[in-house]
Amino acid sequence: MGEASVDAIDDGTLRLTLRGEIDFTNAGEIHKTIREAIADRRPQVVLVDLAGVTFMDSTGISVLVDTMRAAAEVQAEFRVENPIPRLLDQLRTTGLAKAFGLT
Amino acid sequence: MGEASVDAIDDGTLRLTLRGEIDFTNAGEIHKTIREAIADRRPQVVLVDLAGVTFMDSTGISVLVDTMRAAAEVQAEFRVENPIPRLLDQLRTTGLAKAFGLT
Amino acid sequence: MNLEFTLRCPISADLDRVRRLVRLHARHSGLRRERLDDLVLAVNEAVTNVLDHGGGTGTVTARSDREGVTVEIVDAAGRLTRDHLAAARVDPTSSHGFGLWVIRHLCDRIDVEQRSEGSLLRLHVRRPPAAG
Amino acid sequence: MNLEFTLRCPISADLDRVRRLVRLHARHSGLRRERLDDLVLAVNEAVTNVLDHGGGTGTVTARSDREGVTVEIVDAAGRLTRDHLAAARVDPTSSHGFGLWVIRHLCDRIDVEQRSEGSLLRLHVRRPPAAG
Ligand SMILES: Nc1ncnc2c1ncn2[C@@H]1O[C@H](COP(=O)(O)OP(=O)(O)O)[C@@H](O)[C@H]1O
Ligand SMILES: Nc1ncnc2c1ncn2[C@@H]1O[C@H](COP(=O)(O)OP(=O)(O)O)[C@@H](O)[C@H]1O
Repeated sequence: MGEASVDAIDDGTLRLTLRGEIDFTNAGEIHKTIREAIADRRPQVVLVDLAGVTFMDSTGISVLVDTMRAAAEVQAEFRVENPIPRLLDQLRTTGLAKAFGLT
Repeated sequence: MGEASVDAIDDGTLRLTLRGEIDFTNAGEIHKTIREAIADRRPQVVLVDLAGVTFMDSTGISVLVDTMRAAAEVQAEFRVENPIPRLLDQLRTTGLAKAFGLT
Repeated sequence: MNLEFTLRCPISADLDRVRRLVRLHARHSGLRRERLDDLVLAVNEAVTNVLDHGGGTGTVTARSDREGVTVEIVDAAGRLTRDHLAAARVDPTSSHGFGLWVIRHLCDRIDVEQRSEGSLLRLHVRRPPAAG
Repeated sequence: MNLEFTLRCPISADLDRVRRLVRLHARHSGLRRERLDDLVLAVNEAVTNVLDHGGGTGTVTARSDREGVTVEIVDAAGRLTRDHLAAARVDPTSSHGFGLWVIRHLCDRIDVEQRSEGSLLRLHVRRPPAAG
């Protein structure tokens, strides 16, 4: 269903691309992939691309919050990009859009 | 859902065109339309075109059997035409295809 | 596509709606083409009998399992019996009386039970083995 | 499109399947766009809680009526209470704990009952008035 892929870009940006439906059944795996990538690469910017995410529930959103925390731990900037309108609404409603660099 | 329209053709043929889904809820009305048309016009040939019929249950098939009977009462020839494959199967299974001029 | 789920609706004169719901359930349960049409027609005949010979009220419940789809038609009037089923035959010279025969012909297994809610007719159609 | 019908499936770890079935039912019951997504997400959160905090088994039952769609999520472990719902809040600084808040936010009416089968969470979403 859902998955995460990791691309490190030369200038110190770690790009995390999420895809599909993120829920309780796969959030743990995705969380682990992200945590490890941040610990390994110690980036200056963590960027999560949600363009390919068609569904995300509160478990998935918790992964984003934890990613923000992991980024802060290594003093990296954190940004979320390209949520579909439905997901942007969800992030706004939960008061997270701003902290994620979304307006 | 289902309906019947009646066309008399000059040469003594009564063409009955059925359409849609013919079941218990509309078979009575269709039956009445057909009976009246045959009584009024006293045709030499009664032809039922089923091309537009997407569903027909045993109530609908009973209407065809009764139409055959009504045709016989006025000494008219009786033929059924253009059933979709599914309906042709149904008419074969019930042993009616031959009596309806279908092979 | 092995979705085990149940769909239920009350019987009403809206036969078209019963057909649509049964089709919806059976398609999502993996029935296709002829087998899908077979089940929809069999249920249509059973519900027609509830409207025609029964109390006009009851329920239709469709269930899927590993083997296929089972639909139970409950007639609240409770007058349908095994004897009606056994007597079912097709007579091309008669203009009525083959609904039960059609049901017997189309389904892989049928059964009648008397319940407190009414007489229950259970129809079963097997799913073809999954391709691949 | 005023189809009164019921759909039921057992709870399992296959959340995706629950979402598909609820979407199927709700769409055929006349929910559209945001309201459809709202209901699917709310049910997803409730079933997630059964998997995460409950017994992992139970049932999901969707019903439609004139007003809209009602979905009942039964957790066989029976530990969900009204107090959990009342305590639900959203805390953006915490990385967990807003499933129940989301449910409360998305549904038009919610309710918790204790049944012999377990704790029952009932979610209701209204259908918009029919156009035309
Ligand atoms: N739900 C029912 N309740 C009572 N009797 C029934 C019911 N369904 C069928 N029957 C009986 O079985 C007979 C055969 O039914 P069927 O084969 O459907 O043909 P038809 O409806 O044209 O008579 C009916 O005439 C009726 O006596
Ligand atoms: N089905 C359930 N059975 C028992 N407790 C539950 C159930 N659902 C929710 N709860 C309780 O309500 C709390 C809040 O749940 P929720 O808002 O979904 O957030 P989270 O699941 O992230 O803790 C849970 O931590 C749990 O204590």
